[in-house]
Amino acid sequence: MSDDPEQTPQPTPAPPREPDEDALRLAEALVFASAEPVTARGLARILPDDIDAEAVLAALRARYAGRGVELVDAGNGVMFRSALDLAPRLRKVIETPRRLPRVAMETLAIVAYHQPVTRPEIEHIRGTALSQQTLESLLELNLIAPKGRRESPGRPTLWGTTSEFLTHFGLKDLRELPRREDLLLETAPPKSVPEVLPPDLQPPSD
Amino acid sequence: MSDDPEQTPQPTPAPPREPDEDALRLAEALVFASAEPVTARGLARILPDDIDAEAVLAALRARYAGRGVELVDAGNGVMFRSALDLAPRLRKVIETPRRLPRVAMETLAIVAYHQPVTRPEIEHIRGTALSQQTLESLLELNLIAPKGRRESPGRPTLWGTTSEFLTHFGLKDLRELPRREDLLLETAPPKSVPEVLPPDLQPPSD
Amino acid sequence: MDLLLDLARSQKVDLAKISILSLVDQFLAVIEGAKRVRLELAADWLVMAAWLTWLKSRLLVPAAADDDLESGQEAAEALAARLREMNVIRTLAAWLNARPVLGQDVFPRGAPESHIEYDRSRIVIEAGPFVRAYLDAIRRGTKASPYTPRALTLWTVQDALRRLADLVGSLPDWTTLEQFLPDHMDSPTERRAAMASTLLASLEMARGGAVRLRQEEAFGPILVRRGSGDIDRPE
Repeated sequence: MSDDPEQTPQPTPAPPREPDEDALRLAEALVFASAEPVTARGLARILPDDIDAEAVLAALRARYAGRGVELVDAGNGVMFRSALDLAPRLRKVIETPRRLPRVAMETLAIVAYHQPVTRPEIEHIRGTALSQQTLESLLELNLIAPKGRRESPGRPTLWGTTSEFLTHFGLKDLRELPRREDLLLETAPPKSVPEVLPPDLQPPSD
Repeated sequence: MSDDPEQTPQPTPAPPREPDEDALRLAEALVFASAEPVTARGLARILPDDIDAEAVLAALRARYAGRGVELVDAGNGVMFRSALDLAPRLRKVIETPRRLPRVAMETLAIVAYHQPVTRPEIEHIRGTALSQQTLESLLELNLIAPKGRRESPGRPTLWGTTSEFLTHFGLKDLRELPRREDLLLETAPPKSVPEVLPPDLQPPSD
Repeated sequence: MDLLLDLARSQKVDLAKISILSLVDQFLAVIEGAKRVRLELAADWLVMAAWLTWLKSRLLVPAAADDDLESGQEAAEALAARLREMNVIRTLAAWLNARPVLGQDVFPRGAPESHIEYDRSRIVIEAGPFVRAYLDAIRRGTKASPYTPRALTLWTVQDALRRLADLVGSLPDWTTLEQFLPDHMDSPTERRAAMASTLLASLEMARGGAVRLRQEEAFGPILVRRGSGDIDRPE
């Protein structure tokens, strides 16, 4: 049942052997079980030699398209995730961590664009001190990580984004981030900043 | 495309309303994303009122039957588990070899250099009593073995190293052990030791 | 900086065109709002606004000194650049937030399974620690036991006399002295000592005529033969 041509487009030149049901089951189990993205290479290790792992993942992705759980790219591999449209109903019964506050999101954006970057540089760009709380919340979620030190006076720690950062935002790699030039052209303010008074200065709503 | 009749037999009696694809997707996503087993009651909370949660779970179970991941009972709910028959192929064995505790290492080293050697001799060389446990652990690991008895009062057991010891150490031969002379550079060799050294551990006399 | 950005954005103009009037209005609005919000943030805003006002005045009033004007323009440009940068950052932050965020909008497997098995059955013996352990053991042992000189089991002259007396009668012809050394003399020290003792014993017996000695050349082998005299057996 896995050889439905509609479900298994083969964009690549014909692989040595068509992915069979056994290979699909194995890939399904591996990706399902893993908390981390699974790479084609990781899958290839447990597949028979004459089966192309990429083709198996493509077939698996097709099989799950439109279902409650979907196969998506994450980092340099793939992982299963619940479908986006189900989120409002799932949130009713699944605990979700608080969203990152705006300050943390901006700090993360600075790190993403300027990495590797030091804390003083982050503070310079935002024009305000980086709070311990913000740094720790990003570290705790493993979204940023120290990436060595800059060889300059004081040898400040350099920060960069992690592979969890990619996974967290469903990115394949950093190149998927919008280009700076494109953002510079964008003049319309994002809807999260509607008023003159920044959210920080708004009376706490919760 | 997921309503393949082959994949979704409906074994249950007709519920108020047939579980539809939407209900199945939701159930699939919920069971997938939950850290705990999902009960029919838990599922019912986010399903439309006129759909029987039990029937949805039954349909979901049928859909996953024979696949790489299956819906199984756990506690009083259900969860996804990778198919049992795939476990051996998914298993990834990571070798984390142990190190010997210090006392065992010292004892082993003395046996290696002074074999055949009795327990009192080992104690004399180490300058401290040897616990039965240490000796037994080395025996159990098959690193040392009895090599006859000394023809002296009490006929004490003589101990020597095994071929397993050489294997673990990556040695072909006991003569490949570092020479005592190369080890004891700064201190004069202890007077109590040399004559115990077996001939094959003597430095080559040429 | 956030505040400046908001300000600049709300004006939809660049700094050079900031209206002092609207700035003052917002000034007042913030002071009004300060009653309800965290004071230090409001204070931040006031500092920013004051700086902005200064900057604006610099741009408006032709400066007495050229470098003053220049620094005013430079500062304005630097500020504008930073505002642009911050705008980029904010847009990116919003872009990221709009993505399906894991754990918020899309959910990963709640109960991942681990098929990793740790095999701790193997033990590893590394040469370094092994050798160190040996040295430590030896050192501790040497320290713990008092030094006792080993009693040497040397072949005495008495031993040699006895052995010579036993053997010399059974040998009809000249025999080298080494033949009379005891067996199992492994250590060179013991061997030399036994040789010396045997030589002394043979000289003693030759004095009584029990044996005859002969040496062909200096350092040559010493030959022994039964003499005519009686053999005194030592007790």
